Amino acid sequence: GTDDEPGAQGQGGSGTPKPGGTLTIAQPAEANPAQALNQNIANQSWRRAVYDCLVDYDPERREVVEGLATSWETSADGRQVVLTLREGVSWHSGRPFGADDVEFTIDTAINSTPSFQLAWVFRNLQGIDMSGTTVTLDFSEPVTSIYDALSLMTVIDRESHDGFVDGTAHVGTGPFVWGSFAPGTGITLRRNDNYWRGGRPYLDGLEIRFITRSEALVSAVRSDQVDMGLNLLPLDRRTVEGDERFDVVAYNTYGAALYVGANVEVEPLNRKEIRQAIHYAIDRQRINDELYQGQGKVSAAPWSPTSSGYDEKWAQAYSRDLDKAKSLVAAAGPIGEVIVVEAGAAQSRAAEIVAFNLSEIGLETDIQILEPALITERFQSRSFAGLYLAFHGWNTLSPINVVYSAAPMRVENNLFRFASDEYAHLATELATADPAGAPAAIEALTELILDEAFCLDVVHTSNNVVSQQNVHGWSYNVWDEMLFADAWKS
Amino acid sequence: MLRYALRRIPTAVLTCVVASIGIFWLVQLLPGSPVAMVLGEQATPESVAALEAEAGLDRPFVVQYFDWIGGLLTGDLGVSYVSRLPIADLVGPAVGATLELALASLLVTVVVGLALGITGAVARRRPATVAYRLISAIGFGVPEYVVGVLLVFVFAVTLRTLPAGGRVPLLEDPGTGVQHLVLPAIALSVHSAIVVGRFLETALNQQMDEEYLDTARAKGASRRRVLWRHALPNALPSVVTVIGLRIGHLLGGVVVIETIFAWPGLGTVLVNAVSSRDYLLVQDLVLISVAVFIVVQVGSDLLHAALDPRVRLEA
Amino acid sequence: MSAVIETTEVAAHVPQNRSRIRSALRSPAGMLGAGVVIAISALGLLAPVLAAADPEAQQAGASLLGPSGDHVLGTDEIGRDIFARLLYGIRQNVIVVVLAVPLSKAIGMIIGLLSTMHPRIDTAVQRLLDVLIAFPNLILGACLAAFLGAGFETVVIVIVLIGIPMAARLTRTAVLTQREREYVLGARAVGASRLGVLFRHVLPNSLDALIVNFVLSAATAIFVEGGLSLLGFGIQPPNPSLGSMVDAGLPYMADQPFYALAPVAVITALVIGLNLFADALNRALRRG
Amino acid sequence: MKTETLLEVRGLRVEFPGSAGTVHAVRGIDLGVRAGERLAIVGESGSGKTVTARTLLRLLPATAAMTGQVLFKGRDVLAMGDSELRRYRGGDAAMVFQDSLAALNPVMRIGEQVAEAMRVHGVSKTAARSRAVDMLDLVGVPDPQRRVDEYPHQFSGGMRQRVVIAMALVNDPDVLICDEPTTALDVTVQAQILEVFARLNEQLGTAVVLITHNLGVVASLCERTVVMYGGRIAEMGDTEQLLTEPAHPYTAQLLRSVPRLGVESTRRMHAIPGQPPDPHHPPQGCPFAPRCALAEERCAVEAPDLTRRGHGHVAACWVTADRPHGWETVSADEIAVTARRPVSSAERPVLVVEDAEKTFLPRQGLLARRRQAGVRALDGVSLAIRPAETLGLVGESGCGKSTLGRAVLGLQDIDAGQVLVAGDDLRAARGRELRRLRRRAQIVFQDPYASLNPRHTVGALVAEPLKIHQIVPPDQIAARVDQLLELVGLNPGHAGRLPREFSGGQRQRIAIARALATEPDVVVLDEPVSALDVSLQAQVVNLLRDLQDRLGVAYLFIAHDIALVRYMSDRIAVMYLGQVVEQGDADEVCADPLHPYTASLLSAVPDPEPKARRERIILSGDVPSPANPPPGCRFHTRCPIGPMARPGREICVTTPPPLAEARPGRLTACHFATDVPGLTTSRENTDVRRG
Ligand SMILES: Nc1ncnc2c1ncn2[C@@H]1O[C@H](COP(=O)(O)OP(=O)(O)OP(=O)(O)O)[C@@H](O)[C@H]1O
Ligand SMILES: Nc1ncnc2c1ncn2[C@@H]1O[C@H](COP(=O)(O)OP(=O)(O)OP(=O)(O)O)[C@@H](O)[C@H]1O
Ligand SMILES: [Mg+2]
Ligand SMILES: [Mg+2]
Repeated sequence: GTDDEPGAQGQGGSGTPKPGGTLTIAQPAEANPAQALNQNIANQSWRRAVYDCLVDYDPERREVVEGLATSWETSADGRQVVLTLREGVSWHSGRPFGADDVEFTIDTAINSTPSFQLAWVFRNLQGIDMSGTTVTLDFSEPVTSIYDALSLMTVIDRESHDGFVDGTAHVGTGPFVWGSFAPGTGITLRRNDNYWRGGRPYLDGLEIRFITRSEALVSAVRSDQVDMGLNLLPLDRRTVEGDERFDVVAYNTYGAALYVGANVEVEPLNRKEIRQAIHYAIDRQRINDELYQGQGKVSAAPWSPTSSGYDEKWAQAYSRDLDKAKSLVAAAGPIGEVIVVEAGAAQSRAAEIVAFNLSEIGLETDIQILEPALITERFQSRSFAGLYLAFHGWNTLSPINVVYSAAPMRVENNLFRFASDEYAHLATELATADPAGAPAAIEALTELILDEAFCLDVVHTSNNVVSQQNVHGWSYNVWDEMLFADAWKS
Repeated sequence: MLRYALRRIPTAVLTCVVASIGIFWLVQLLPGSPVAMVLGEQATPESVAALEAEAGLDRPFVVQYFDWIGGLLTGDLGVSYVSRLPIADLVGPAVGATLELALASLLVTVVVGLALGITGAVARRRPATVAYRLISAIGFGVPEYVVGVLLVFVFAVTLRTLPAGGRVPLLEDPGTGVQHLVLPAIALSVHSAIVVGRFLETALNQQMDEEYLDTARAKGASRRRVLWRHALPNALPSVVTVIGLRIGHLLGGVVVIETIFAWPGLGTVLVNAVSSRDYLLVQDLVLISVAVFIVVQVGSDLLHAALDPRVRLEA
Repeated sequence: MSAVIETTEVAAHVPQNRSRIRSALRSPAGMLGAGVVIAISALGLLAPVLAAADPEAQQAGASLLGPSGDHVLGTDEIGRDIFARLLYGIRQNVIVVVLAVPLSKAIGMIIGLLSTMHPRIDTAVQRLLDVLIAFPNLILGACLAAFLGAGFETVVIVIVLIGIPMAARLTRTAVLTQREREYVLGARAVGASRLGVLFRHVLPNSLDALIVNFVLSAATAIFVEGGLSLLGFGIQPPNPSLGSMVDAGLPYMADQPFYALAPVAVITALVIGLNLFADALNRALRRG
Repeated sequence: MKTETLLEVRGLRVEFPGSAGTVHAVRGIDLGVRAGERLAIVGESGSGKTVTARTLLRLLPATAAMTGQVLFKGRDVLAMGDSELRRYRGGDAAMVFQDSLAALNPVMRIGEQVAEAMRVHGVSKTAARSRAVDMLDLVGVPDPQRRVDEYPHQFSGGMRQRVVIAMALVNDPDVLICDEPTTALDVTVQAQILEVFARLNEQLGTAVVLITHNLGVVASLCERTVVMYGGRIAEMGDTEQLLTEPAHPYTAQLLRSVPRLGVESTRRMHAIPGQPPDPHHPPQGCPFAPRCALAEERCAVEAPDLTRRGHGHVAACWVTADRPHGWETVSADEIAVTARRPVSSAERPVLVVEDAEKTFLPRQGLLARRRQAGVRALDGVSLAIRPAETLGLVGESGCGKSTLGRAVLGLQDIDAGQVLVAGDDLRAARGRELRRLRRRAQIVFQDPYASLNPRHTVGALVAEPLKIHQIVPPDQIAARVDQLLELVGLNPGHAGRLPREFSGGQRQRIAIARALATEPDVVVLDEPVSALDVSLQAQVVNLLRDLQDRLGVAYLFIAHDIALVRYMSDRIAVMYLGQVVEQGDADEVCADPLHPYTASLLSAVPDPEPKARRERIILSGDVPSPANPPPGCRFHTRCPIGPMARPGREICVTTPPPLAEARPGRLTACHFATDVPGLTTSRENTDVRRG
């Protein structure tokens, strides 16, 4: 591999890679092979082991790098994107990879239910031209940020599409071949001997186990049953951090954002002052310190350091100011209602801190821990009873993707029923802005989001991975998905 | 004996049927659709309806019920609403894991329980009695999950002598398999073993006051013979019933212990199914556990009858 | 009159111990058991008085502190006083027990009584109870959590349901055996009505077994609450309960062992106490 | 002459320490058992018989503290090591327990249990089994080859007791200790078992120590008798001498209180006042002193030792030692009060039962295909009781006596027939009417421990019927309760106490007071004294008769003991398998039975008159199962004059005999009633005085 390939600066120290061996990985979530179209935490460990994307995005250098496409080009008017495909790539089934596979993938992204997360990018797609290894996408309007979508969208095999949809067959072009999936137990993947990157992968296979209880997961690592443990809780991370037998990696993507949304149609959250007061009252630093062991970054704005929207000053917005919060409450006029704070079980402690913070400025709260089913229902009907705490993973995206796709805060039909002409207008501005105008557009948009305070972030946390010291060369991408092509065990 | 079995089994089948109707009816009572969860955030009334139709949920209650039961009887557990995998595939691998754990704990329960019970009944005013009382009083009060957590803390985290969780199938690698099995099996059976022990002790002590033991002694039978040939065979039938009930309890306990020890068994599948509201899967799993419980009860009743001629012959 | 009566016998006046509970309390084990249970329950009920700290109050920067003068058992991960939460947790469990167990026993008793009305009803009721018994406790809990959602109500319903079959069976057996007892026949012979016999004679004498079962059910209730909490189907935050504290405290075993161990100790003590008391009661009742 | 002393007990004391104080069960006894002899130990409940017997095999619970010696052929049983003790037990000395059901291991085959007795003494399996079969045959278990493979619950009580005896004798022990081996059995079966003892004692020469409280059994079986009282030996000697010339006041009084067929039924029964001593606090003097009419000052101070009263006859009494003759009259005077015998009138009956039928159906399973046969507890029973009359009801266990008693009160539904209380149909009555009728008939049950609600005070128990029937205004209830308690001889001051604070006899009085509270016309007495010792039994029986005199109440008196029934009753009805087989004047029926069953019952009663050894009619076999009664005459399977004994009497097998008047006032259900008197002529020594 060359230097510009992702994962070149892999984790776990350096040395001369040694082929062979199976890497055993424990993850707390049960994988969900039927939901492989989109990135999600359950499939983080294996999706990119089986599938490749057209391009990748290097978070360090903030630039697009090669994937199945070796070059990419956007026309001057922004309405045409030309991709040159890598040659000599074949599917795990042995069929050669070609331009029609790209067409099929994009079709699927647009049309499937549930749809591809960033499908909006293709809303103006007019046609796909294929000639040899070149694919040309024609749009009716200029596109920006298509590379977010291209680096997230795995290229899928049309022949095995039915299996892809129900999760029974996964045929990709990636370094590992789908082996077996045992619900409740794990996944096994074996080496793709015909991987297009010669000599890769080093490993003979991956074995992924689901260990849902975090204590059990940590002790599986500590008792050497597994080589790696994924998605450690911050606390569990601390218990292995001090142990020199292990390497601990905290992703620098800070790809999981805890947010607080407020249904703007509910009293008293329909008053902007109250929403602002709430965010001034929330002790973000404390939440970070106590719940995430200080490993996250506090931020009210929804941009993580890897996002093009990131700016330090926004991260500092709404730093805790009880006086200001109180005066805002006072200015908002009398409040009769108790504010309902809703959250899923995993966010219950955060909800408790938020509720406590609100009590400090004289707001009464009622915590409701929502069942998954109820959350789904709330999502569907966009009917949160008041505040809602949850995680989103949109913060590493380009801002434009957030305002068009992220359910909590997209311009249309967001979860918290916030809508304004100005918001829509600023979003369009950003969508059509040229690279030079983009920063200003982002700034305006961010200011509005912060001011309206209908959905702001609290902490951006990073994914923690622990591994035995003999694990080297693995890496992760901007979407927090793991890359094992260069991984090896010593 | 056969007549006894013939009388006992229809009742058991009836119980299973009533339980299945109950479970099925509960799901029907639910507000909303069981498939809504699957579609998640992007559900629309149309997509829900489509998926319901696909899953056959739009048919009349009775048809659905018989379809479900008919499927179960032919070994077709249906397809999970959530993962869209055949439930048999989800449940299949877990059955072995749970069976392994359950049998191991049953073994511990029976062996330790009988040993404790006999010690308790035989030991008098010796350190053994004191130790026995202490173990039984404390062990009786400690829930299995507490035992589980403490075992992990001591053996896996602090001493690092045994793995904290996960499973290596016993048949694949007996050595490692046993290491993985020890802690969960112990955690799961401590309480049951003590219950069985206490019960046996009481039953034995009751027998000890019975006159037929005096008869045996009057014949010149040794103390050992009195215990093993007379008291124990009489105490055992009722203990068999208790062990049967403990197996039922064990089915419940398995759920927590599997969660704590990351044991990929039915309990784990059940907990996941509940969290993801995979109703059909929950329905199947609960009915399976109920059926297993009932089969165990019938088994223990039959064994009881086999051990006790009064029941066997009077039926 | 007295001429025809030869007897002058006067029985030794046995001390009156009408209350079997009192006589159970006389045994050391019973006393210890009841003492532990009462002391712990009192701690819970007096939580508002005893807890120096507000169980909900969070102290910034005081996450996972060890025991100290300020915090007897230290603090939890968001700076709340564990001791205060423990007391309120006990209170929560006491509430669960006090709500669920009597309800469960009352329903069980009514069902048991119904069963004794007619053999047909009996058969039907027994089969239904068989079904209920066939659900292992935690599986019943999980099943109901799937259908009703996790939380306080579910915990209470599960405990109520779990307790019904035993209470019903005990009531049924007791009533059936008591009904055949000669003193009941005697009461009928002197003309007492069906209900009169039931309430004046049968029920009071049937209660014995039920009392023991009541105490044991309280232990089971605590047991089950913990199990459901560990599976995530228990009482939901922010309310502390013993089980949810164990669940929450488990990850912090290394840093703040009291977080999980204190509720574990209380659960254990309560269950042992209840069992000891039940044992003593049982013995006292058998002595009669 | 058998003189070799096999077992010798020296200075034996047994105590049971307990939380409520130490029980002094046996307080220093000396006795010897000679080879081959039949020795009886008698005494009332709690006198220490069982404890003594068990000590002979060292079979007491570990808590027992034993002092003294039990020498078997010179070896001290109490000091034996484990293996020696095991060889002794079952090998040299064996034991038969009272309750044969409890004494057999319910889950072990009969044959194995008998064989085990030999196996533990080293006999091989096959040898043990074949000897077990022989032994079962010897004790009279029919078809032993087949029955060795059955379980105890498949045997009847009498057969089980034979098994226990076989098991005890299988190693040919020198001494057999039997603790009330016949108490739980019907008289007819008791007679069979006693016969077995006598036969085996003669055939095998085994010494038998027989513990009993039945003096009749003693008289019919044993050569020597030990009388125990309060943990001590009161008197010991040759049975005949002891029973005819008792040297201890207790023995004398005991003998008098036993109901006998020959006793004048117009006299009050003799009752020993008071109750046995409290084993927690045994008196320091003579234990019988508090109840003894002869007691002097020194009796309460110092316990008398056994002193010689004749050849091999000893007794422990200060008074009779000083006054060997003439002391009996003192007590005899005391009991000379005669009671008026109520005269039966031709009045309208207060209670009529006509053709009562009751079948108990077994509980039907959910899917039972065919109906199983029910137990025919009552099969066309008719009888009538006139005011102030006592009708006695006797019959073997399970023949339907209690069922009838309960049916009379409406406590037991019957399937067919009529019950008329004071002329009104009880079965048709509902509501108020039923309550009114209920008031007219009351019941006293057998078990004084089970028949009173343990949670209610005596006052509340007696007041309950008063309240229900509003017999007296509420403000007078307390006064009426006091009156009733006084009526039955209880201290009204004890109304606030609970039943458990009273002795069995006292409780039975409470039950009687309660039954009388409604001022009934008829009281059903369902074995009211069976659970009581003879001495207390007499007290209650006297009370019942006094109350009848005073109140004019009629009784339906149910009992096993035909002698007692005769004493209590004006008329007797004899039941067999749900049917009345004979009915008539009490004395006439006993003197001159007209049904072979009655005759057998009467002849089976062991009489404590040593000279009354008479030819017995020993019925073979057990009562057939009431679920499957024999066809024709139900008694034909056991009848001494039926087809089993006299071939050709096929009518008994095919046709049920009707209950018909054989003589004026005498009903019998027998095809050959005329043959019956011939059966009983051999009872030459039984002197039945007619009233
Ligand atoms: N195991 C024991 N523990 C305490 N007390 C006992 C025990 N066995 C017997 N006793 C007491 O010893 C005394 C004598 O009892 P024992 O059984 O010998 O009387 P018994 O003459 O056989 O009476 P019965 O005719 O009722 O059988 C009684 O007061 C009894 O309560
Ligand atoms: N409630 C019942 N259910 C079934 N069978 C019964 C019931 N009560 C009595 N029997 C049966 O009916 C028959 C007659 O019983 P009952 O009690 O009237 O006899 P008994 O003459 O009073 O006997 P005992 O002398 O033993 O008291 C017996 O075979 C008995 O087993
Ligand atoms: Mg006795
Ligand atoms: Mg009877």
